[in-house]
Formats: sequence, C-alpha cells, structure tokens
Amino acid sequence: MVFREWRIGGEQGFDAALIFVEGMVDKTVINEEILRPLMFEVEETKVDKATSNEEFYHFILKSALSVADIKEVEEYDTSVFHLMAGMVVFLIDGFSKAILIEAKGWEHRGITEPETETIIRGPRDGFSETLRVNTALIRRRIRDPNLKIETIQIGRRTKTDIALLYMADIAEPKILDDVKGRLNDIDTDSILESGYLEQFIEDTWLSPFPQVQATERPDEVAAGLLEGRVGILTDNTPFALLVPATLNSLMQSSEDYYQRWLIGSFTRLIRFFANFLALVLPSLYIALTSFHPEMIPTRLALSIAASREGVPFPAFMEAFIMEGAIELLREAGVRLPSPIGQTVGIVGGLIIGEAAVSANIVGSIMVITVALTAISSFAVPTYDVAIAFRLLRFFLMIMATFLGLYGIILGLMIILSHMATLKSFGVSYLSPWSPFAPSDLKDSLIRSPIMAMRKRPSFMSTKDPDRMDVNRRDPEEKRNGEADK
Amino acid sequence: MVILSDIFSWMKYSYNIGFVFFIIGVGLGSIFLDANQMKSKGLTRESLVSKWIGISYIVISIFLYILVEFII
Amino acid sequence: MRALLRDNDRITPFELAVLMVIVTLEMGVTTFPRTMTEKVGTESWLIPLPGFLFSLLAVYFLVRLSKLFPGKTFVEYSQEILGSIIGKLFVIIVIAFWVSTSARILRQFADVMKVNLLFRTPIEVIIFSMLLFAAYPARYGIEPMARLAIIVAFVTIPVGLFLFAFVIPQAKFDNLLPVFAQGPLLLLKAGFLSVGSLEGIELLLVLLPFITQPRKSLKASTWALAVLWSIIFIVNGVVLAVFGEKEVMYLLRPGLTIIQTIELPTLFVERLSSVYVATWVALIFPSISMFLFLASTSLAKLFGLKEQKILIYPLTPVIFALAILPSNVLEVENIANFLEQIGVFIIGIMPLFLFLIAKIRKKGGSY
Amino acid sequence: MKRCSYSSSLHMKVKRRLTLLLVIFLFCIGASGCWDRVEIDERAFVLGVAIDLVPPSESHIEPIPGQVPIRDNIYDMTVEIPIVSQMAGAEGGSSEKEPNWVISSTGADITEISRTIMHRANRFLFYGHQKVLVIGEELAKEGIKPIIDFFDREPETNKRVKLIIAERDAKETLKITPKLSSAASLYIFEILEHEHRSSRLIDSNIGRALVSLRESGNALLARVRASEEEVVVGGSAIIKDWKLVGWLGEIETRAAMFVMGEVRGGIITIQDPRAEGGKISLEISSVKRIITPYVEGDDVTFNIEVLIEGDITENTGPNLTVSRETVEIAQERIGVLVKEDIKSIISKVQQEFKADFFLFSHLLAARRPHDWKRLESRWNEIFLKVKLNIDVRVRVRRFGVVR
Repeated sequence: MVFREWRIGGEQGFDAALIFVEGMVDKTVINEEILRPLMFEVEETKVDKATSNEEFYHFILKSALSVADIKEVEEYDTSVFHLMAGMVVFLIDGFSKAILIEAKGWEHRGITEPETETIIRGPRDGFSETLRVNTALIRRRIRDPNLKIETIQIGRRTKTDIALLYMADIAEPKILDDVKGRLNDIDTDSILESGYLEQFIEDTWLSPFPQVQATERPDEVAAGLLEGRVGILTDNTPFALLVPATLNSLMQSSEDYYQRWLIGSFTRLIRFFANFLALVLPSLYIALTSFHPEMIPTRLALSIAASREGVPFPAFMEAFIMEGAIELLREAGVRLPSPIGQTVGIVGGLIIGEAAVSANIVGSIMVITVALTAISSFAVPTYDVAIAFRLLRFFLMIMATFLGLYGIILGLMIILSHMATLKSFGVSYLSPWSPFAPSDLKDSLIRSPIMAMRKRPSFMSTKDPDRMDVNRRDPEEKRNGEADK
Repeated sequence: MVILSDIFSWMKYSYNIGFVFFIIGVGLGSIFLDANQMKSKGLTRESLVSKWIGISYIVISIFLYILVEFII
Repeated sequence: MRALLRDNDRITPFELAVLMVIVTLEMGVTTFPRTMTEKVGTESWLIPLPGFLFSLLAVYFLVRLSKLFPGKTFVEYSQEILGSIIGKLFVIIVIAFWVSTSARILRQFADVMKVNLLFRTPIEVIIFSMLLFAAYPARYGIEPMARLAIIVAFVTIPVGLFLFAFVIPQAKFDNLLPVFAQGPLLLLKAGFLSVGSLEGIELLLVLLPFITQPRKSLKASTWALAVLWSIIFIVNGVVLAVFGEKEVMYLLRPGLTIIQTIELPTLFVERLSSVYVATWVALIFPSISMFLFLASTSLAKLFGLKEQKILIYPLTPVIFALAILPSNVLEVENIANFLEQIGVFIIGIMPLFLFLIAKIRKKGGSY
Repeated sequence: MKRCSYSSSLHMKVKRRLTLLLVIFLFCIGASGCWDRVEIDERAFVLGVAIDLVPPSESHIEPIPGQVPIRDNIYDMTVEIPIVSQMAGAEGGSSEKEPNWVISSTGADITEISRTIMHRANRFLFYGHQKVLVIGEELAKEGIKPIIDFFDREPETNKRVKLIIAERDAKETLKITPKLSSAASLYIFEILEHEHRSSRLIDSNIGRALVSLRESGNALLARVRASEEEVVVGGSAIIKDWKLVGWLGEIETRAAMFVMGEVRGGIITIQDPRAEGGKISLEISSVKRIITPYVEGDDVTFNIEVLIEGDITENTGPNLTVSRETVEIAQERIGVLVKEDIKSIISKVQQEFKADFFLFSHLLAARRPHDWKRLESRWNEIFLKVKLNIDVRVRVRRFGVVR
C-alpha cells in the first residue's frame, strides 16, 4: 500500500493523497497521467480563480485528470473494496468524497495456447487469468450488442469478479434466471478458481459427471454462447464455464466444426468409441477371461491362457494392479515438470509393462488392454469427462469381478440410469439422444455439414432458433445452378 | 392347511440369512432415508408410513427367521 | 417453443411408445415361438395379425377411458366406474399382477443368465442385483425411465435384430407351411390370448395422464404396437423357419437358442449368443423398473400417498420372494401361463368392460 | 427454477447413505465369493470329444452293491485338451512334447465320465470351445440319442459342434497329429467348415442334425476315418431312428446333398464323348433345388428340379478351346450324370435303408397338409413307393481366362 501525500494547488491549495496498492497499478499511469497533471498543471492560479472549493473540486474531477475511468465514491467500504481491486484512491482534504481513478495494471501471463485442449486446426489463443482480457477475447469474436456481459462479485473475502456472458436474444431466459439465481445463492468466503463455482452451481453434487463444461478456449465459449448457452468467466483463472452442459457437448471439440464434416464426424465417432473402450475394456478383459472364455475366439483364448500361464493372480487382481499402476504414472506425469514428465511416462510405462510381464505378474494381453485403455481415455476432449469415466472404469471392473458380463451390463445400465436422472440447468444430460430430438442428432455422434445445421439445438429452447435462413438454398446448389445457366 | 405347509416348506428352502439382511436393509433404508426425505419435503404422512414400513419389515423378517430356524 | 423438460412427471407420446416396446420385450418374447406354436402349429407366425388387431382394440378402449377421465389413472377411474369396493379389488389384482409379473420376468431372466452366462452363480444373487439396481431409476419417477428406455431401445433392438439377420440364411420357408389348415378361429383365439403377454399395454392404465400431448397417445401406442408385433413377427417367423415345428416345441427358449446356430467364421466374438443374452440384461432392466414404478404408483394412489418413491424399495423383497418361489423352470412356465391368462383378463377384457359400464352408468366426462 | 438451499446437505446425506448401501452390497457379494470366476488358465479347454462303446467284458466299472446297473452300455470318452504352456511357443515348451493331451476314461454316462476326467486332469473341463464330437461306429449302431442329449443340454457346448461318426474307433481320430493344425479336433473342424469346396462330405453340426433327428429320427452325418498320419473325412453316415444303419460314399453323399439342396460347390467331371480320354470338369458355383410334391390317392410323386451353375475349369477334349458344342455337351452330360446319381441315391435310400432322411414327409406336411393327414400313419410304407421326377439343368457361366 502506497500513500503519496502532497499539497495540491500550491500554498493555498489542499492536502491531497493518492492511495494505491503496489503491484496492482500501472506506475506509468500514476506518474504520467495522475501525478504529473495534479502536481504541475493544477497551479495556484487555478485555486485562486475558483470561486469556491466546490468549483475547484469539479475542476479537478472534470479537467485535471487524463485518465479514462473515474468514479466518485462516498462510502469508505466501497472505496476500500476498489482499492483492493487495483483502483487508485485520490483524497482531497476537506471533501467528503473519494475519487477513484482507474489505473489497474499488474503483471499477468500473456495469451498463450491452451494447455488442456490442444487442437490442430483452429485458433491458438486461450484464456488467461485476467477477466478483462478474457471478455475481450469473446467480444472480439462476437461483435453483437446482444452479447451481454454482466459482472458480479462472489466470495465474502476474495470478492472475485465473475462475468456472466450470454446472447440476450438467443439464450432462454429461464436458464439465464436459473444461472443467476444459483450464482446469487452462493455464500462462501472464497472463489479461487472456476471449479469452486462449478461445484456450487451444479445440479447434483455427488455425481461423477461434470454438469458444467469448463474450457480454456474462447472459440468454444463463443460457439456455446451462440447455441444459447451461458458462459461464466471467473477472474484469476483461464477456465471458463459453459452451462448447460450435456454429455454430448462435453464430448465435442471445437475442432470438429473447423474441419470438413466427414472428418469431423469420423473423429467424433472415434472419440465416442474410444470413450466406450476406456470405460469397459479392462472389465471386459476380466469378464471374458475369467467368466466367459467361450466368447473369445478359440485360438485367441488359447493364447490368452498361454500368456497367463504362471501368473499367480486372478485376472481381476491383474487388472487392478495394472490399472492402478497406470493411474499412478498418469498422476505422477502431471505433477512432474513437463520435459521429465513425458520421459517418466514413457520409461515408466515401458519398463513396468515389460518387467511385469517377464516377472509373470501380469499376462501380456493384460498389458495390451491397459495400454489401449489408457490411450483411449486420452481421446476424450474434455478432461472432466475423461476423469469421470476413468473412475467409473473401476466400478465396472468391480462389477465384472463379481458378475462377469452380466455385471458389466448391469453396471452400464446403472450408469445410464444415473445419467438419465441428471439434468444440467433443466436440460437433460443425455440430450439430444434422450429425450429424443431427431433434428439435434445432426450434431451428436456425427457432425453433419454446416449447411445442414440451420437450427440451434432445440433442447436449449433458444429464443431465436435459426442459425441461418432456413429456407435458403445451399450455396453449393446455388453456384451449380448459376453455372448451368 | 396344505397351502400353509407348502409355504413353510418353501420358506425352509429359501428363507435364509441373506434374505433377512436384504429385508432389514430395505427396512433401514425406509426408516432413515425415505422417512427423513419425506419429512424434509413436508410430507408427514408419507414419512410416517415409510417409518412404519421399515419397522414392520425389520420385525417381521426377524420373526420369520426365528420361526423358520427354530420353531418349525 | 418446446417446453423445457424440467418437470419430472411428463413424458412425450414418443417416449410412451418406446416404453411400451421396451417393457413388452422381456424374457417372455424368447418363449413366444414355442408357446404360440404349441397353440396353432405352423401357423404361429401369423398370430401377429390378429394379435395386432386385438391389442389395438384394447389400446383404443384404454385411451377412450382415459379421455373419459382426464388426468386420472385406472386406480381412480375403476373405483369410480365399478364402485369403491370392486374397483379397489380390481386395482389390487392389477398391482398383484404387476408384482408377480416382474417376479416372473426376473426369474426367467435369472434362469437364462444361469444357463448362458453365469453357470454357478445362485439365482438369488442375479435376481437381487438386478432388483436392487433396477429400483434406482424407478425412484426418480417416470421421466428418467423414459430417458433410459429410449437409449436402451436404440441400442439393444438394432443389436438384437442385427444378430437375427445372421440367422435368416438358414431359414427354410417350407417350415412355415401349411397355413390356414385349421381354420381361422384357432388363430383368432390364439391372437386374442397373446394379448395377455403384451405387458406394454398395461402401461396405458397408469401412464396416460402423464403424457404431454394426450391427443397423440393413441397414435403413439398404435405405432408401439406395430413395432412390437413386427418384432414378434420377425422373431417368430425366423425361429419357426429355421427350426421347424417340432424342434421349436422341444426347445425351452427357441428365441435364444436360435442365436447359437449362427454359423459365421469366427468374428471378434466367438459366441454371439452370449452377446445376445447380454443385450437382454439391458432390455430387462427398464422393464423391471417400469413394473416397480407402476406397482408403487398405483399403490400410492390407492392409499392416498403423495409420493410413490417410498414404496419402491419395500416392494423389492416381495418381488424377490416371489421370484425365487418356483422350484424349477416347469413351475415358472406354469406360472407364466397363469399370468398370461390374468393379463388377458386385465387388458383383453377389462378395458372394454370398464368402458361399457362407464357409458351405461354415465360416468366420466362428456365424451 | 426454485432451489432449496437446504436440499444440498440433505442430498449429500442421502447419497452418502446410498453409497454406503452399495458398499455393503458389494461386501455381501464379496464375502460369499464369485461363483463363476474360473481363471482362463485354470480351465482345460476341451477341443474335441470322442465317444466309443466299451465291450461289456472290458468294462471296469465297479457295480454299486444292491443296485441293478442303470445301463448296459459303458462308454469310453476321449477328450482332447491343448496344453497351453506348450503352445506358448518359445518359452519353456519343448517342441518334442505333444501339444495336446488326449485323455480317456470310461463310465456309464457322459456327465460322470466328464467329472472323472476333471479329477484326473485337475483342471476345470470347459466345453465352450469344443469343436467336434466324434461317435464310434459300434456306439452309433447302438443309438446316439443318449450321447447327444448331454451335449444338447449342456449350456457350454455350442450348437455348432460338428457331429461326426467314425468308422471303427472314434478315439483314434483324436490321436493323430496333424501337420498344419495344432490339434486334431481343429483339423477335423476346419475340414468340415470347408465342406463346400468339394461337397463330398456333409457338414453336420449338432444344431442342424438335431432339427432333422427330432423331426424323424433320421439324419445324415459326416463320416471320418483315422489313418496313421491324418484323418479322412468324407462320405456320410446314415442315421435311422437315431441308429447308424449304413454309410454313403463320397459321390453318393454329394447326390444326397443335391436332393437336400445343400451343395454349394464341388467339381463334377465327365468324359468328353468326342474323344478318347478327353475330360470336362465343371466347378459348381451355385445350386438351386426346388421340390414339389404331387399326391394322387396313395401315389406320391416328387418333382425335384436341380439348377446347377458352374464354371468349366478343365477341358482336355480334342479342340482345346471351349466351343459352343463343348458347353452344350457339358451341360447335357453333367445333367444326366447328376440325375443318375440322384436317382440311385434315392432308390438306395428307399430300398436299402428304408429311411426318409431327406425329410420328404416334412415337405408333404407343409405343402399338402390335408393329404399328409391322410397318409401320415402309413408314411413308412408309402415312402418306399414314392416316385420321383428328377430334372437337372446345368448352365455353364465361365470357362477361365482362355477360350
């Protein structure tokens, strides 16, 4: 905290003080734009000429400061709050008001590529920790006055800035009200990351599935806003939230839309398949090898039996050991510094796998299963979903240990039932498959051509349902028609 | 009486301790989960019914077990 | 604009249709080819025709009844029509039917599991685990169950029919002959009796007031019946064409055994019948929870409880006890036959009967 | 829209309890064990089963005191079990050892023998991958019904298991060491799977055989004979009333399969009448068979139409190119040949075996239900007098890359 006191307007002037928090303000702004005019340009003559103190004050307020954003505040608490938020408080002796001068400026990370959602085709910018920068990133993408950004502060102590973004003429007001209501309901002393918010506003607390989509990508948020979803940006974190979130939306990557539709559809199908594999592969291994070997083709069954010859553990122990090891490696890989992390991952995986097989702790087919599972789980674009399915994988493995294939299907059914009961801000989690909305299936397992997706998702019940003119001819068709003439 | 003896003979076959635990579990769930949930929803009658279902399930299951194991 | 689906007790007509299909496709379907062939011989593949007509009639009267008493389930209107005591008796019979039907399905299912996938696991464990898990969505009301049913239907029915497609090359269509050798009366009778094994129709007793667009419910349930009977038609026809009359009558579950005969060079999965049985798990699951829901909702309405949730888990030990009651497959079959007759009474006779009495006694709305 | 603020804690409490219940449930299951879990390496995969009849003098079954023996027949069951540690290849397994274990035991019923073998092998016998079931000649003559019942009832056994009758002893067929397959059972199985290459053997699996057997008690099953190095699979065994009554040669089998409409391939060779030693071979590519019954009083006639399409694979006649004439000769001659084959097989069946294993009865019942009702009781006599109109037509579609 810095107090800078001087006398404004020479001998006849007033005692004045600038108060600001070191590190939260831009020193050059203070030196050049605040202190310089106040000290040197406000001369004694000005005080003399002013007929009253009031006029002098107005002169200072209106003409002396060459800073864009200035506010008058009378309350002590408010001014303290703003001081903490990086404003400069300017006090003049004899006046009951404080002038708040916007001179925010702090060291912050520049805009870099998002670490968690890397894509090949598409913009490379990701959110950073500064709220204003982040809102600007969205603004730059949607130049529509209907894009509303509302800012509120949550957290008794942290007073974190939360920006609520929505398209006023698209988003369904009920969802919006719901989001606002839930945000206002939050009573906590701190919001340190958007994960705090997420847990406060989601529908079902103990579900393993994320009901809010967290993303680092501004393009993802912009696309979400244009689908009628509501974005929540939190200060001090590069992770924005998008609500409502459905399983379908969490399985999508923004890249799907940037590539041609066949490729986008193909990658999406692969992704769903990979997710399914990541969920059931180890449990299928348990069920098939120790319950239903009749389902494995004869030669494969014999070679699995041969590879397990001499392994002292039952198949489920084998699976738990290897899956546990992989989870361990993964967690360790995240914590380690990135150059070492990769090495440790590769070396650990290779060496442990190889050694485990040659030490007869696990069969070689199990190692393949585990590797395939691990790879599959990386194909899921959203980290939160991937981690949920990772967790459920163990549940299914337990079920398979006890009841074989029946247990797996039963487990899948209970997971499905749970998802069926889930709702994210009134939108069914399994939309658009269930409740069945045929028109929305265009953007689910496959990503149909962009010309075919003329409507926004119907389960979002948007105010403005059309993305483009519904009756418009396809440009391709139009061009061909013109060429024929 | 034929029906009764049939029922008893069936019970001797299949009424085991596992089944008792199952019923007791359901009863406990009724008493502690459902009854409380109903109460918090403001449905007092349902809460009461739930509680009574739970208690009677537990009592009857234990009674039947004693009957099957020790008396008939 | 579509309403947000946030209220927990409404389903669309489409979801009703899917629920009807899913609930009817339970273990009984695999025995259909046998039971039907026992009744009418090689003509059994024709039963879907009269069966569809009779079930359509039942559906029609149920929908009319529900229009007479808008917003009311059969628990309320049968008491109004038949008087409190007889009405209550009828309701109790129906509830008992649902409870025992779900027990029957579970038992048949557990037997199939034991024979095909889990040879040494006690049936108690299979029944118990299924019951425990199937009760979970039932507690959350009709909407999640409709959600579940849609996904299950879109996954399992194509898989099942896909597997069936592999059987078709073995079909010998001589096995479907002769037709109409015994006169149409037997066929009609069998068609009427087969209505009893279509549990899906009973959903209309309770679910009609939960429909978002009641006008479309007749159309939706007609579609459901059409899909249902075509599935039964395919299963029956293919099974009969492959096995022939005698083998079909010899097999316990021709609808399951047929998958074992698929002759394909080894695919990724050696034995497709196991996959097929596994898909049955998914098909049974919503049926069981649906019956639990129906029974508990009706019971709650009968006793004037506002919440059906509290009755679901208490019903499970009853169903469990009934499911492990029969000592062997033959007894289960007897019980299934008996239940089918009750089913004929409930959905083949009662809707018409109730409708006529309501008309005579001028009960219900001005329809 | 409305959210009760207190519901969060309550919700959590409820969920926690539900989780607790789930954990308790899992512990319940865990405590009582996992009944079906048998590790894959603890199972002994039975690839093939061979069953023979033991002469009564050689049976060593100890009689149960005070009890009349249930059955006179004592079975000798042989199973082939691959030794997986040998299969692992490089590691440990020495190539000199036998890759499979062929183990036999005797007993009065199949289930019992199966248990005996299980004890001897100290592994869990697993029939899920059974490929063949070979029945010895002597046993087949006694009746195969009691044997098939076990494999039909046993859920592990696939309906696709090949049902084969062995000339002489069945166990010998499993004892051979095939050169390319790893086990004798797999070898026999694969031969039968590729039946359509020659149509000289019948691909009989339990599922299909049972359809025919239940219908009439008659069936045609594959025949197998063991020699030193390999097994000969070809021809077929005739089962009448579940009993073996005779054999059919390979050409006869093909003729029978023409009648049954199961020919899918194979070669038919004829002499070229235009030259000494000239031959024309036709490879069958598709066969269609249509049977129509006609009934007049007690006279039953079956019209059998066989439509054969095929490619000429060899033509060693006088002019090496395939002329229009060659095609015509081939079409006519092959038709006559097949027709004669069919005629002779049917008369053989009628005269010698007196068994309706082509299921003509079934056809009659399907197509002429009223006549069938009348004739049903006397069918065994009538079948012997059934007349046949056989019409074989051949169409040559292609003749290779040269003319």
